[in-house]
Order: sequence, then structure tokens, then C-alpha cells
Amino acid sequence: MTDSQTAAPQTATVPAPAPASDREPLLRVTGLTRHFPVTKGLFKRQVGAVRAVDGIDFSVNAGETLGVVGESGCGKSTMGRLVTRLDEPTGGKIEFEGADITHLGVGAMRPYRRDIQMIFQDPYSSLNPRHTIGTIVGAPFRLQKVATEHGVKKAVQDLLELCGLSPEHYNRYPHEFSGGQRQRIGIARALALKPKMIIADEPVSALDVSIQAQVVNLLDDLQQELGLTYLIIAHDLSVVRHVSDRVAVMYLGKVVEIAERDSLYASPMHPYTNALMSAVPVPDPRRKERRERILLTGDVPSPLNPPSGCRFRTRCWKAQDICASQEPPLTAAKAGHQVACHFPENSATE
Amino acid sequence: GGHKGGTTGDSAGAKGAAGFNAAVDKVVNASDKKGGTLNLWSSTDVDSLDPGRAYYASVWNFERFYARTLLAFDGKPGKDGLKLVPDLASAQPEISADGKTYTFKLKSGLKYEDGSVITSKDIKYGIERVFAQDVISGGPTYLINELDQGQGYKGPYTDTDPNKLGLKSVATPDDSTIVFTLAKPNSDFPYLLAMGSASPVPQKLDTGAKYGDKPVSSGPYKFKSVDPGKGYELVRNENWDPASDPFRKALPDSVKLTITTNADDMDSRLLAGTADLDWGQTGLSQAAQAKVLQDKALKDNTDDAYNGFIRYVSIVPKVAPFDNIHCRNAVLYAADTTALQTARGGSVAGSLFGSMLPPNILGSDDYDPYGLTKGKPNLDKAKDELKQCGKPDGFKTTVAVRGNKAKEVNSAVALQTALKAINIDVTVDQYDGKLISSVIGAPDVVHSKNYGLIVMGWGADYPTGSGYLQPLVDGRFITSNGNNNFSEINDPAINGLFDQAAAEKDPAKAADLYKQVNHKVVDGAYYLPIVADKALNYRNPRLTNVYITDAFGEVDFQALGVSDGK
Amino acid sequence: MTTPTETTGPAAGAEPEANSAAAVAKKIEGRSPGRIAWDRLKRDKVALAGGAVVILLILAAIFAPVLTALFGHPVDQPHPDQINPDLGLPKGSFGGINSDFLLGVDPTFGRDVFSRILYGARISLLVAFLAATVSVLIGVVMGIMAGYFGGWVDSVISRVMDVLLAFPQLLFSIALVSVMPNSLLGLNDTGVRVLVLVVVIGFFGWPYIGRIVRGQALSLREREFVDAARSLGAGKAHILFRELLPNLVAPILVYATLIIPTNILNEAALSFLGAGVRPPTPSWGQMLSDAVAIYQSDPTYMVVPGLAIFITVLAFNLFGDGLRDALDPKGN
Amino acid sequence: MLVYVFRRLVNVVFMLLVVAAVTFGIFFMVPKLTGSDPALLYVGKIADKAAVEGIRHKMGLDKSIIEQFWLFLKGIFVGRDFNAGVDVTHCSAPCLGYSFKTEREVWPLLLDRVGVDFSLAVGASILWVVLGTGTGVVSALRRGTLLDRITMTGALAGVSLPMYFTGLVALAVFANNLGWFPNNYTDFADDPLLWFEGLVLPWITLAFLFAATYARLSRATLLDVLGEDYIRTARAKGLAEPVVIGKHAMRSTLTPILTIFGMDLGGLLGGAVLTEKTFNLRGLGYEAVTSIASSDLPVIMGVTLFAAFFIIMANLLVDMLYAVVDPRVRLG
Amino acid sequence: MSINDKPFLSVRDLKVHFPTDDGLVKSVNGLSFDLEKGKTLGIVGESGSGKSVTSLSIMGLHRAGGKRGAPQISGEIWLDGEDLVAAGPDRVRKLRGQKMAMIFQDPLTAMHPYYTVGAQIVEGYRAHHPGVSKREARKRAIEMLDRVGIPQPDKRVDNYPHEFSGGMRQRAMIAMALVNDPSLLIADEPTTALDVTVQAQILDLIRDLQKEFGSAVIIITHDLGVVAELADDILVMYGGKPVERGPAATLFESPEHPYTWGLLGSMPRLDRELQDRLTPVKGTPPSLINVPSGCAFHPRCPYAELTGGRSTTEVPVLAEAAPQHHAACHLPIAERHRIFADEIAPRL
Ligand SMILES: Nc1ncnc2c1ncn2[C@@H]1O[C@H](COP(=O)(O)OP(=O)(O)OP(=O)(O)O)[C@@H](O)[C@H]1O
Ligand SMILES: Nc1ncnc2c1ncn2[C@@H]1O[C@H](COP(=O)(O)OP(=O)(O)OP(=O)(O)O)[C@@H](O)[C@H]1O
Ligand SMILES: [Mg+2]
Ligand SMILES: [Mg+2]
Repeated sequence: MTDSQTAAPQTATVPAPAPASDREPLLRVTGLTRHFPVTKGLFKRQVGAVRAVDGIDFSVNAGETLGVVGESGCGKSTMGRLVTRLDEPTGGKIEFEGADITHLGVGAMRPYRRDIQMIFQDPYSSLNPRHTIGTIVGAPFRLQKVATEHGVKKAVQDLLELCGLSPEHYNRYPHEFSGGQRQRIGIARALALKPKMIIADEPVSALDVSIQAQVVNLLDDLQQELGLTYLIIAHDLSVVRHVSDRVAVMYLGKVVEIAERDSLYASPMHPYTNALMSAVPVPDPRRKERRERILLTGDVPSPLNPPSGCRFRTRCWKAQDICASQEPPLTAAKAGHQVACHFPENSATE
Repeated sequence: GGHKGGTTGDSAGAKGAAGFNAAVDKVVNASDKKGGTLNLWSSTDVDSLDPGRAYYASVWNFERFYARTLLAFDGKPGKDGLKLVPDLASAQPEISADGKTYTFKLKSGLKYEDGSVITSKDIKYGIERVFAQDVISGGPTYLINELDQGQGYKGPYTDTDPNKLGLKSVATPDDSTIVFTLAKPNSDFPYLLAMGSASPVPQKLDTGAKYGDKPVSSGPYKFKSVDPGKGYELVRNENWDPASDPFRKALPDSVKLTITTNADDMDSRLLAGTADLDWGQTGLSQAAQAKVLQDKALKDNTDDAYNGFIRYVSIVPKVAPFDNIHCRNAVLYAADTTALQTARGGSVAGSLFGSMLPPNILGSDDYDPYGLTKGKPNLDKAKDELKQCGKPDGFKTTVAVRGNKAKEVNSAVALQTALKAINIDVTVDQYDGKLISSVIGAPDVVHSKNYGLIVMGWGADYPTGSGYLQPLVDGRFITSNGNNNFSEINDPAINGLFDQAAAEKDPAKAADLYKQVNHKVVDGAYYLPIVADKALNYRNPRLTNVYITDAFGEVDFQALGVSDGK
Repeated sequence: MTTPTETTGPAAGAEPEANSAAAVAKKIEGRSPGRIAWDRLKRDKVALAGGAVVILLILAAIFAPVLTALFGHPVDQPHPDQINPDLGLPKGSFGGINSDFLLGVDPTFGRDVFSRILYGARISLLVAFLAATVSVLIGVVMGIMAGYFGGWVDSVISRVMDVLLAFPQLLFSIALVSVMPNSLLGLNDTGVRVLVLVVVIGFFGWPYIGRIVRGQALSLREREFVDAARSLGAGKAHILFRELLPNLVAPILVYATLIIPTNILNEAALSFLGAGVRPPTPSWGQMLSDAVAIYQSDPTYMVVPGLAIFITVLAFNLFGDGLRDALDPKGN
Repeated sequence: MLVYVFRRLVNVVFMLLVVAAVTFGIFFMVPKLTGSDPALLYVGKIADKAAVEGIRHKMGLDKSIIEQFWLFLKGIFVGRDFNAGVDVTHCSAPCLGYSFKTEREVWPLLLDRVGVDFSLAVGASILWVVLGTGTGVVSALRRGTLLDRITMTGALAGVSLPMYFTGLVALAVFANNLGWFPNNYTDFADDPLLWFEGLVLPWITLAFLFAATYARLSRATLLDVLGEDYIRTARAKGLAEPVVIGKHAMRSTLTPILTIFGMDLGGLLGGAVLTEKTFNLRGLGYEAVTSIASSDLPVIMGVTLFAAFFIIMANLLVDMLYAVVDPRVRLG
Repeated sequence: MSINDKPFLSVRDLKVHFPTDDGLVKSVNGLSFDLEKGKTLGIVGESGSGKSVTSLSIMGLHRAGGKRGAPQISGEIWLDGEDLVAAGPDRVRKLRGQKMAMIFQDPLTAMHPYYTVGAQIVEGYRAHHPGVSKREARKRAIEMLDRVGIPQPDKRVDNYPHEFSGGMRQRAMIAMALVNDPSLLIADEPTTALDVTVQAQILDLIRDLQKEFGSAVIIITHDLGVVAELADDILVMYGGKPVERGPAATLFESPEHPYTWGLLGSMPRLDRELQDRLTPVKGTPPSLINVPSGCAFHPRCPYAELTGGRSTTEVPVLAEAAPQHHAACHLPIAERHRIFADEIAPRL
């Protein structure tokens, strides 16, 4: 399906200043964009672009967990794929440990792949059904030609144990495992090369509640044990709160708010963050009457033709004229709390 | 190559009732009753209705309805049909003493279907067309050989002569006289003038390559419709004068030739009486044949006549080890002629035959030094010959055969099987049947492909010994393509005999010379004759005046009538 | 989007099925996907019967010389004594079937039909298998490239497939076969014919499998395990042949078994139209084609090769259908 | 939509060009490669050098292949003259070539022949669509019953039988033995009743083959569709079962069938070689086979292009119909 | 639930078993509950616990008996005084869409792609109102679309499902379900495929509509948050069986069954202090072919030993633990309350 609307003229985006930080972050992303061209006709004329990721900046420090939340289609996965270089950015810059990896080719990227690993959303499609667990978890060693002390098999079995699986599973096929177990296999694979950073795109959203917790705990434990840095993408605000040190909120290809976890959950500044939080159903029947909820109207606009100025203005109850004409930059409203809004809430300046 | 001709019978012109082979030498149901429609059917289309371009015997036979020639085969059964009678010509030609000049006078009052007069210039023009082989291709080219005489004439279409009559060897002093001047005497020349390619064509109505779509009639019938691939209809030509015609009866009011793709359907129509005759005269299909042979009443309506073809295997002396006559002899002795005959469809489809001059041609006899008509191989003799050839353990060779002719492929396979008995290992190579002239007709190709054996068949284009044999055995007829002398026989003695015969005016004496040629060829072991071809054809009992003429080896179409007037 | 090999259900109900599968797996140690399919196939008696016939046929073709020596006569040996010389038809009813000639003799020559059917099977099966190999090889490589790389590679390959599918195949094949020389690359006439048949049938067959593989590859490349491999630094070759190909084995296998009967029919059709191997080398289509002229007087000669084709094709189809059901439980 | 149609038509022209170029290349190059000379095919027995040259010139064979191809293409639009001195053979637009073998223009010849294929294809396709999808649907609805098993076995047999064999048996039994039908074709214009009678057997034979495929396909598709969520929704709305099946399920079932129907029909219109040969029908296929046998290149070329045109147009039509049936498909 | 009257919907000992190649799948194995008009029942449970099968059984949407893939259904389903299990398929069909209606999880696949949204609503309306003209039915469809909050309903009525956004599709599904004013509405995971913001909209809509129509609603989900928003009563299913049933408030306040504890413990919650660690349920859900003996939950239950082996041998029955609050657990009530108070509540 293509959207027949044509793209509106682009408005210049004002890049947010990089977050103040004394040490060099492990990962730094500046002005990252990814536009998917929409083509038409015999000659594949480009008639527009899906602005999946449209100029975002953030950084992740070693040892911390950055959570990314946002509604479906806001560009979270695309951002994740860009950072892991599974996709080619249209613009911006990705630095890992100070090195620019934005446009590295397959070969040049290979060494970095040891340090940046991924955990995938769907435990069913992320494991090749035709490979045994041994092959799957051993693949990183073979692909990266990493020597193992006691052979690949031993290494794989150690990894399986680390992730709470039985080493006997070595010769089994993925279809013999439950979703939670499969997710553990995926995690074992990601850990094989002792990466510095792990990017997880919705690592638990496909799992049952009872299993979700097992995996969340495992991720926690591993971080503790191995000193990992996480970039965790999720749409479930409660899960993100649970796992993250800092949280970024995305809307239509932009980061609208990024802050320390507690600051964000205690006093969200962007109206969108606010609405998002209030929409989360709470398992407490008594609260349902008391709670005043911010009900957003309508759907997320098309990324093919995002609204001018502030992208959220079409659904924002606080929107004023300026919101349509001027895009609010991501600015630090208070320490460790940046927001891109002309009229932020819970703000001292208001 | 060639058309067909021939039969066994010796009685002439006798009238007879229906019966098996009744039409072979007698007229079945003689009658003068006019009217009705003659329904001819065919499972193959005509090659061309343009008399200059046709080469099918059946078309030559059919042309007698609409294309008259200076001389024509008489309308008589059997051998009597071989005689040439004046048709457009008022009399037999005047031949000069040196045998090189033929002068014809035309009958008066001859007209085309449009009423215009047929002149000697039209005949010349018709002959000239054949010279334009790039336009009028496909027909016999004997006249070019005889009449070009080094002029390099390229036909009327590129002729610079204002009247387009630039061929020098033919003169038309007036509209009713035509004079042919030959380079050397040729007693067969009249036969060439009896071919459709020597029929008159009115220059203003000539449409070149497309003339076959509407040939202008000079005969008793003219075309009402021409629908290639479907059918053709002839109706009476009112401008034809029966008085001017020596033999044509023109009985039916119209003649329809229907082309079907369905040979079975045609056969069942024949047997059911809704079709009159197989125009192709190639014989009933195997299924119908079985049915007819087992039913006396049906069989009485059939003829199994020679059609003038001999089926044979050429043995090529230019390809080792056939350069040694003993190796050739070995093949002849080892051949299982019964198996070969069966491969062609059994006794109905042909008789075993020992030599290379078909029975309908003067000079033919029962010469059979290798005992081929006995029907059994003589393996001892064959092995002995092999030894004399110095190949006691046999050898390898290749037989070339047209891939699209099932009977020929079967023959090759039968030969292959038979020769295995004396350790001759034969590879059957099927070439594309369309490419005769550039494969087996090209001696270079034959040599390079090591074709020691070539399966073919031949029928005379005109019924004389030279008409049949000369292309096959005269060394001077060897060409670099389109060659028919596959064995590349170039024996001065044989060549000389042909020249002698050409100069000989007495047909009987000429026939004796051809007999000698035939024997020489057989003795040289250049050919393994398989059968003298026959075809079992059905005739509708309602047909009148049915007889087979040796001129074409077919029922003479123009004589036919229908008894019920329908 | 699913691959036929996976045992998972639709996304929402996926978990329980995997669990039951896991539960089953606990009883039967480490069943590979292939093993599971085999277990399923074993239960399909009809498919097994088809498979058995296929194996028998292959054995019969391989051991044709032995079998003809035991129960028949040399394949090219004529038996004029079995033929009515006037008609060229087998003596006796039913195409001359008797205790000596189990399936009768052919008209004209009186060759043993039993032997000729067996030798015909050799040509049929050889052409069918080789052509299937050609189709599968080209189809898989093209399909997988089109599907995985997408973009202009896909456009070009897809367009080529479109054009090929738009060709009147049969006509084209006959025409092509008819212009081929008799010997080529040191092959004899039969060899050349077989080669040409294989190339022509195989070449026109590949777009079908190409499309299937392309579709599969297209959906497979969206699977996260491909990204997983890439995120480990895998190159294109690794992804194509190590990650994607194993997942394509099932559809390829099924398609290969189902294209073989099609090829047999194609070979027979070409032979029927006179573009197959040439006599005296026997082939089923050629026998049928010969039979056309005389089917009214010798119906047996038509029925025998007709049934041979039918049984062979049916057996392959039965087996192929069963294989598909076994490999893709949702297919049925 | 209009833009789409235009684009597709451009595409059609492109595809036809490719098909033409390939056919042209092969048939005009192969004789050269194999060392045979097409001009030789048109002269008499003994080829006079000059005459061969003349023919070569007239047919344009002395020009480069590119130029020949260009002349061929031009001929399609503006007609073409073949010159040999004074003798000019004109072939009027659309000139698909000129057969020197039969001295006929190819285009009228094809138009003449296509009637047979049209009669054959239309009649047979009506039969097979009704029969095939009908039994397929019934089988799917009665899935697992004896009826289902019998029809599906029948269908499998149907796809496994070579049609020329079925055709021959049908001819032997119904035309020759029982005499119910004639075994020849009559033009509709000549006698509609005979036309119909003559086509009954070919229709049934052809339809049987296709119906088998359609039955299998429609059964499988319907079973798939019945598993769709929206069918459950339709039931949940309390619609009567006939409405659920007849309206909701059938519409989705028929769409994929439409696709292969287009392909099949297109293929048949361009010549049903085997049917025509079996039943002795003079259609395009027969014409092609005979012209192949006589190396009548222009006719082969013409039939191939003509047939490709039908296939491609049928596909275009199907795609457009698809867009009408399925609102999700957007043209443009 | 009123005691005097027969409840509007009453399910009694429902069993739904699927015979398959691998064995008998006991998807629902002895389920009973009641539901009054105007009330909402939430059914929660892990994937595969039999929630959807239950709802399809009520709607009579399983394959008819005898056919392949058809389940064996036993027990009783009383809807407004009529036993649906015993009733003929024709009767059930008449009730379907009229008296009871259903909303499915994925509205895109649940709507026919080839028909307009309007046509699909009209069809459902006319199926049960045979006399109604097309024009009137269309008016009704527009009215329904308007009711569920679709802007410009008179235009949107002619759109195809794929032209709607996810939230709108679900609204249209709801409009389709409610077009005949059904007294029972079953919503099977109506918001799982949606974003939180849209989910909130839909939940609001369902709640408003229920108030308006006063129908009985069953909402099926695995999200405890969602049931808490909507349900009056909650039923927790595990392995095809109910393990706990009670009013929403009590169930969340003092859950009785260790499985429910597990569910609550494994959810991170926005409304509470941040826990250090979640307390997941160990192990994996049970196979429905080889259901663990005794209490199906025992292999995963941390307190199984406390039952003195009963949990492995004896199937626990749903017993009243508090007024209207039932649980199927071998642990003595007091023990359960102690464990909950000591070990579970602090971690939530
Ligand atoms: N390959 C692609 N080509 C074109 N558009 C794309 C492509 N991949 C993603 N998009 C579009 O980019 C936007 C962002 O997609 P993305 O998958 O990053 O969203 P997301 O935030 O991960 O959503 P979800 O929560 O649904 O996973 C969407 O509108 C999507 O349709
Ligand atoms: N037609 C069927 N044949 C066999 N087993 C079935 C069938 N339908 C459902 N099942 C099984 O019944 C069990 C319960 O399925 P159900 O769909 O009710 O689960 P659920 O609780 O709705 O799960 P989810 O949350 O994933 O929707 C599952 O194990 C499923 O595999
Ligand atoms: Mg995503
Ligand atoms: Mg469910």
C-alpha cells in the first residue's frame, strides 16, 4: 500500500545541542535521519519519503540502559536498525567509542559487530528454524572467526547455561522450545562475542506476561554480571521504566523527550509523554474511577507528510500558533531532562 | 525427387468392371455422362497451383484441368498414357535433321478463360518465367538446362527486352508458331514441353510469385476459388473448345479439391462414399487399409498400383570402406529385403525389386543378380564379400535418412538391424528432411559426415530411362548441392550410353540402351533397391472413367466423371 | 507469511502450539524439522505407495537391460514372424500379447513392446530428472537473488521470468529441437536430443520455481534471523546459502517432485509431436505418436505407452502431494 | 487507472519486443550457426547460385540481423515490400512477415487460424471453470468425505493423464466406435451444429485436463480462505452458511483462480498444439507445427509472437480485473 | 450476580476438546461462570489457556461436530434461558450477531478485504432484519459508525477496511458487532494490536457503549491492566481451567491463587514504586495434551510442596475463599492469606 499524498515541503529542523556529559559516551547519535523513498511510475520517480527517523540525537553511556518508547510507527525499530547498521542512514552520524561508523561497509563494520549486538523482538522469526541451537549460538564465533579455548561447542554450552538453558539443548531445533526459551537463545547468541553494547528491539513484547518477567530479569542479571550497555526499544512504558536508567520518548521520527528515568516518570514534560503515561491501563480497579485521563484524539499522522512545526500539535491540547510554524528544539529543561516542546509541563519556567 | 508413374499390366484401353486392381490397366465404369461434382480430397496441400512452381505429381496431374501444353500425355490407361499427343500444338513437332530444332504450330482459336487468344508468345513467356528461379521457384528446371545455353537468362521480370521475351533459344516468328533450338539433340525434349512449366501464361495477367493464387486457365476448367490449406474449386471454362482438345472429356460440372488435416477422416469419407478419391494417391492409412483388405466388397474398389517410385539405399563409394566393391556387395547380400519391405508397410506398399529402372519405364526388366527379390539375406555370401573386402570383422558406417519420413526411418532401422548380423555397425543419422539438397545433396557434406549409406526414393519426372536414371547415375549431373547422384557414379561408359540414347530417335532402341545402364549400375553395387513403390488407393464406386495412367502413377483426374450426376 | 516448514501457528496462537511441539519433542529426542516431516509422511499410505512405484520405476529403468534379458527381447530386435505382412500389424489380438511378448509387439517391426517401454522409461526419467535439476538450479539461484536483493536485480529477473512465461513454450521447444544438429559436443543423436530436451524443458521450467523461491526469499528476508546474521557480520553469500537456502529446501524439494511429472508429460508431448529422441531409440511419447496412425486397428499399442505415462506421472504426483502435505501441514 | 493501463501497455509492447527479438534471433541465427541456409529452403531442388542470391535478397536475408529485425518491426506498422527485380511482393500492415513457402501473408493466415483456437479455448474454458471450480468447491466443503476423496483422486488422475492420450481414447470410443461425434472440425460459419458436434470431444478432453487442475486449486484455496478470520467474522454476524460460502469465501477463492485462468486462456488462444494435433484441428498450433516441419520461419515467427501477445494481453486483463475485484490492489 | 433469577449467561462445566494427530487437546476442561446483563466479565490467562476457545464456543463458531478439526464440546451454555450447546446450529446462528456479538483481536484480518466497511455492517444488520431496505440499513450503518466515533461516517461508510487506520478498524468492528443491539458482547483481545493511546480510546468506547446499551460484556485479554479498567468480575484461566474467579476489586486486592500472584508479580507497574526485581512465574505454560496431573499449575507453583503431595495427584476444585471469590488451590485458605501477606504483597 502506498500513500498517495505527496510530501509537504520540508521545514528546516533545528538540531538540539548535544547533551552535556563529561565522559565520552559509548554511543553517540547526532542528527540521525532515515527517509524511505516512495517511488512511482515506470522510471521509479521519487514522489516522497517516509520520514521514519527524522533527525534524532542521543547518546548512551557505558554501563547504562537507555530505553526508547513511542507509539507504533514512530521509528523506533528503524532507529535501532540504523544504530546497528542493518540499515543505511540518510543523514546524521553514529559514533561508537568515538569512531564514526555511520557509513561503514559490511567488511569494515565487521569488527564493530563484536561490540554491538542485537536482541530481536520475535523469538520465532529471529532463530533460523533450520539450524540447531548449537549452530545458531555458535554462529558468531564462526562468522567472526573468533577462537574459543575449548572449542565452539563448549563455548556455546557455557553461554546456554549463562542464559538459563540446559547445555543439552545444543543439538535441538528452535521449534522445540517455548517463546521464553527461544528469547534466551537469542540472548545467548548476542552475548557470544562479549559485546559492549546490546540493542534490543522489543525484547519481551512477544512474550506472555509470566515469561516477560523471566527475560527482563535475565537482562538485568546479565547487565550486572557483564557490565553491558543496553539500548532497549519497547512500547510498554512500564517495562521501560523497569529496565532503563534513562528514557527517550519518540514521536513521528523525532525524540520529543529524553530524561533520567525517575525524572521522566515523575514529572513528564512533553504533553505527549504525559498522554502516553495516562493511557497505560493500571491493574487496580479502584483507581479507574479516580484517575483523570488524557485521552488523545485521532491517530498518529503519516510519516510521509508529517505536520509542520511541532509534530505533535495536531493531537496536542496545548497547541498554539507557534507550534505550527516553528519546530521546538530538544533542549535541556532541567538537569538530565531534555524536551522538545514550546510549552512543556511540570517545568519551572512555565 | 520427381513425380510418379508406372504399372504392371500390359493390356491397353480395355474397358472393365470394378474389381481389385481393375483400374490399373483398364477403364472402370466407362461413361460419357456429364454433370455433377467431383470431390477430390487430400491430406496434404498443393505445393503450388502455379504450373511453373509445382513439383507434386498430383498437381501435375491436376494441372491437366486448367493448363494445357504443346504436347500432353494421352488420356489412356496404363502404358498407353505415356504417349504424348499434340494438345495446344496442331501436330507433332517438326524436328530438324540434326535433331536440334523443334518447330510447333499452334491450333487456332485457342482461348484463355477470359476469352483472350493463346499465342506462341504466351508459351514462350510461360517458359521464361521458370528462369526466374528467385521468383518462380520450386518447379522442375530441365528447361533451363536445355534452353539457357550460356545466355544466363534471369527470367522476364528482369528482362531488358521490351516485350520481356529475351530468351534467345526460343523463337516466336508469329503468334501460332514457336521454334525451339537446342544445343545438342535430345529425344526426351518433347517430354519437357509436356510439363506444366511449359504451359502458356498471359504476361499481363502474370502476378509473379503469387500467380498460383489465380492461375489463368487454358483448359476445360477454371478456378472459382482458391483457399490455400482449405480447398480449391474448379468450374467449367466456357472459353475452352472441346474440339481443340485431343483427349479431355470434362465430364463433371465442377471439381472440388478439399484439403483436410485429418487423414483418418478422409479415409472414412472415402469408404463412406462422401469423398471420391484421394487426390494425393498415397494410399489408405494403415487402419483403413486393414479394414479394406479384410472386406472383399471394399477391396474391389481399390487399386494397388505401382506409382513409379523405387525406394532404395545409395551406397557411397567415396566413403570408406565402400570404395571397395566387395564391401558394397556385402551390404547387398546381407540386406533382409523382407524386413525392409515390412518397414515400408509390407507387400501392399511395394514389391521387392532387384534393379534400378521402375517397371513403368521402357527398358525395365527383372534383372536381379543379388537375389534381392528372394526376400532373404545371403549371409554366407555377405561374409565372404566382407573377407574379400579385407574387413572380415565388419566395420562401422552411417546411414543418412530423412527424419520426417517414418517409412524411411523404419527402413534405416531395419537395415541397421540386418547389417548387425555381419558385424557392420550402422549409425542411423536422421537429418532434417527439408534440407535434402544441402545435406545428402551436397557431396562435401556426405563425405564429411561419413554417410556410407543414404536412404532415398526416386520417381521419374518424365517417363523415360533418362528421365528416371540420368539424375541418379550420370556423372555429369553431380552438383555441389541439390545433387541426386548420391553415389557419385561417374562412369564414362554410363555417361556415354545416355548421350547415345538422347540422340536415338527410336524409343525401343533407346530403351535397350537404358537397360544396359541399369545393369551396369546394379552390377556396380551402387544401389540397394528396397521396393518398387505401390499405393493402395480407394475409388468411389460412383466414379466413372477411372483408370491409372502410367504417366503419373495415379488415376487420371481429368478423365473422371460421376455416375449419379451429384 | 509462513514457511511451510514451521510448526508455529498464527502469531497470537503461536505460543501454545510451540509448547505442545516442545512437549512432544521431549518424548522424542531432538526431532529435526526433516525428521518431523518424515514421520508425517510415513503416515500417508497413498503417498508412500506413490513413492514405492516411483522407486520401482527408477529401478526398472536402471535395470532395463537385465529385465529385458529376463522377460523380454532385445529392444531393437524385429520379429517379423509376429507381424501380419499385408497389414504391418501384430498378429493376434491385443497387439500381439502372448506369453513371449508380455505387452505385445509394435507394428511394422514386431519389436518387443515390454522392452521398449522399459527403455522408454529410461529416456523419460532421465530427461525429467535432469530437466528438473536444471530448473531447480536456475530457479533457485535466480529466485533467491531476486527475492533477497530486490531492487533492480529483482526487476530484471522478474522481467526475464515474465518474458519466459509469455513464450509459447511448446511451440518454441519444438522449433528449437528441430533445428538442432545430430551431433554436438561429442554426443550422438540420442544424446543431443536428450540434452536439448533437458535444456529446453529445464529452461522453460525455471521461472515457475523461480517465482516460488523468490516469494519465499522475499518473506524470509524479512525474518529477523536474517538481520541476526547480518548483525553478526555475515556476508551476502552466507545469508543466501547458509541462512535462506536451508529454509527453501522444503519448497524446493516439493517443487522438484512435482515438476518431474510435469517434465515427463512435457517430454512425452514433445516426443509425441516428433521433437523427442529419434527412433530406433524408444520413448513413450513417440510410441503414442506412432500409435495415432493405427489406434483403430491396434489399440493396444496406444494404451500401453499411455498407461505407462499415466502411472508414472500419477505416482510422482501422489508422492509429491504427500511430500508437500508432510512438509507443510497447513497446505492441506 | 488510465495511467496504469498506459504503462502496462508500454510494458506489453516491451515484452513483445523482447519475445520478437529472441524468436527472431534464434530462428534467424541458428540456421547460420548450424550451417544451413534458409534461402536454400525456398529454391527448387537444384539450387542455382544466382537464384539463391535472388531469394536471399528478396527475403532480406542479405541484410544484417539488426536491419532485418528493424524491417520486420517496421513491417508490422507500415507494411512491407519484398522486392526481386520487377516482381514485388507486398505485405500490408500489420505485416507479421510473409511466407514464401505458401506465398501468403502471415497475418491473414493467423487471423484465419485463430478462429479454431478461439472456438476451442472459449468452449473448453467455460466447461473447465464451471466443472473444475464446482467440484473443487464441493470437495472443500465436504472435506474428508468419500466424495471429496473420489473427486480429488479423479482430479489427480486428470492432471496425470497426457491429454493426447485421453483425446485418442475419446476419439476411439466416442467418434470411431460409437460414432456419436464426428472426428473433424467444421467452421462455425459453415454449419453451427457440426461446429458444435466436432468440438465436443476436444472441449471435453481439454476441459478434463484443466478442470482437474482447477478443482485442486480451488479446493486448496477455498480451504485456506475458510480459515481466514473474516470468514469467522461473517459467521459471527449470524450470516447463513450459504451466504458465508457463496459471498464471502467464494469471492476470495475466485481471485487466484482468475489469475491462472488468464494465463491458461491466453496460452490456449495462441495455439493448443497437442489438442489440435490429437483432434486434427487446424489452429495456430497446428499451423506452427507444420511450419516448423517445413522451416517456414515467417510463420513460426508470426505464431510465436501472436501467441505471446495473447498470453501477455491475458495477463494484463487479469491484472486489471484483479484490481476491480480486490480493492486493495491499486493501479497506478 | 443475582441468586433469584437465572443469570443471563451461564456456562456450566464447559469442556472443549480437540482431537489432533498428536493427541486430544483439552483446550477448555471444565469451565463454569455466570454473567448478568449490564455486567462485564474479564477473562485473563496466558496464551493457550483456552480463552478464545471459550468465547468461540459461546458463539457457536467452532466447526460442527463430525468434521475434521471440530472439537468435542460438552457442558451447558445458557443464554437467556436457552442452552446453546443443545440448540441446533440454525438456532445458534440466529442468535449470533443478534443476541450475542463478538469483536476480534485483529480487525484487519477480521474484515473482508473486498467489501466496504459499510457493506459489511449492512449485511450483518439485514441478516437479522430481513424486512429492512438497503437504504435504511445503510442509514443504520452510518449511525453506528457515528456512534463509535468515526469522523465523517457518511463518507467513511464506503471505505474499504484497508483504508482505515488500526483504531478506526477496531471501532468499525465494534459498530458491526453492535448493529443489532446484542445483549452479550464478547471482545477477544480487542486492543492487543493497538497502541496504548488508541487502546485507551477503545476501552473508553466499550465502557460507554455498555453503559448505553446495558449489555453483558466478556472481555478477554492477557493484560491485567485492561481487565482492571473494564471488568466487574474476573476469571483467571490456566491450562483450560478456571483457577480463580471473583469481583475485580477483591481479586486484585487479595488474590487467592499462586498463579494470580505470579501474574501480578511479573508485571512491572507504573502505579507502584519501582521494584528491584520482578517475580516471574518459573517454567513454561503446560501442554494441553499432557496436562500435568493434579493441579495443572503444580510444576510451576513455588508452594506445591506445602500441599503435601495433593497437588500432584488431586485436581483442585474451585472453592469459595471469600464471598463470591473462588479459587482452585489445595493450599489452605489461611496459609494462602499468610503467604500473600508475607511474601507476595510486599513485592508488588
Ligand atoms: N523499509 C521501509 N520502507 C518504507 N517505509 C518503512 C520501512 N521500514 C519502516 N518504514 C516506515 O517507517 C516508519 C517507522 O517504522 P518503524 O518500524 O521504525 O516503527 P516502530 O516505531 O518500530 O513501530 P512498531 O512499534 O510498530 O514496531 C513506519 O511508518 C514504517 O511504515
Ligand atoms: N482447532 C483447534 N485444533 C486443535 N487445537 C486447538 C484448536 N483451536 C485451539 N486449539 C488449542 O487450544 C488451546 C487454547 O487456545 P486458545 O486460542 O483458546 O488460547 P488463548 O487463551 O485464546 O490464547 P491467546 O492468548 O494466544 O489468544 C491452544 O493450545 C490451542 O492450540
Ligand atoms: Mg518496531
Ligand atoms: Mg486467543
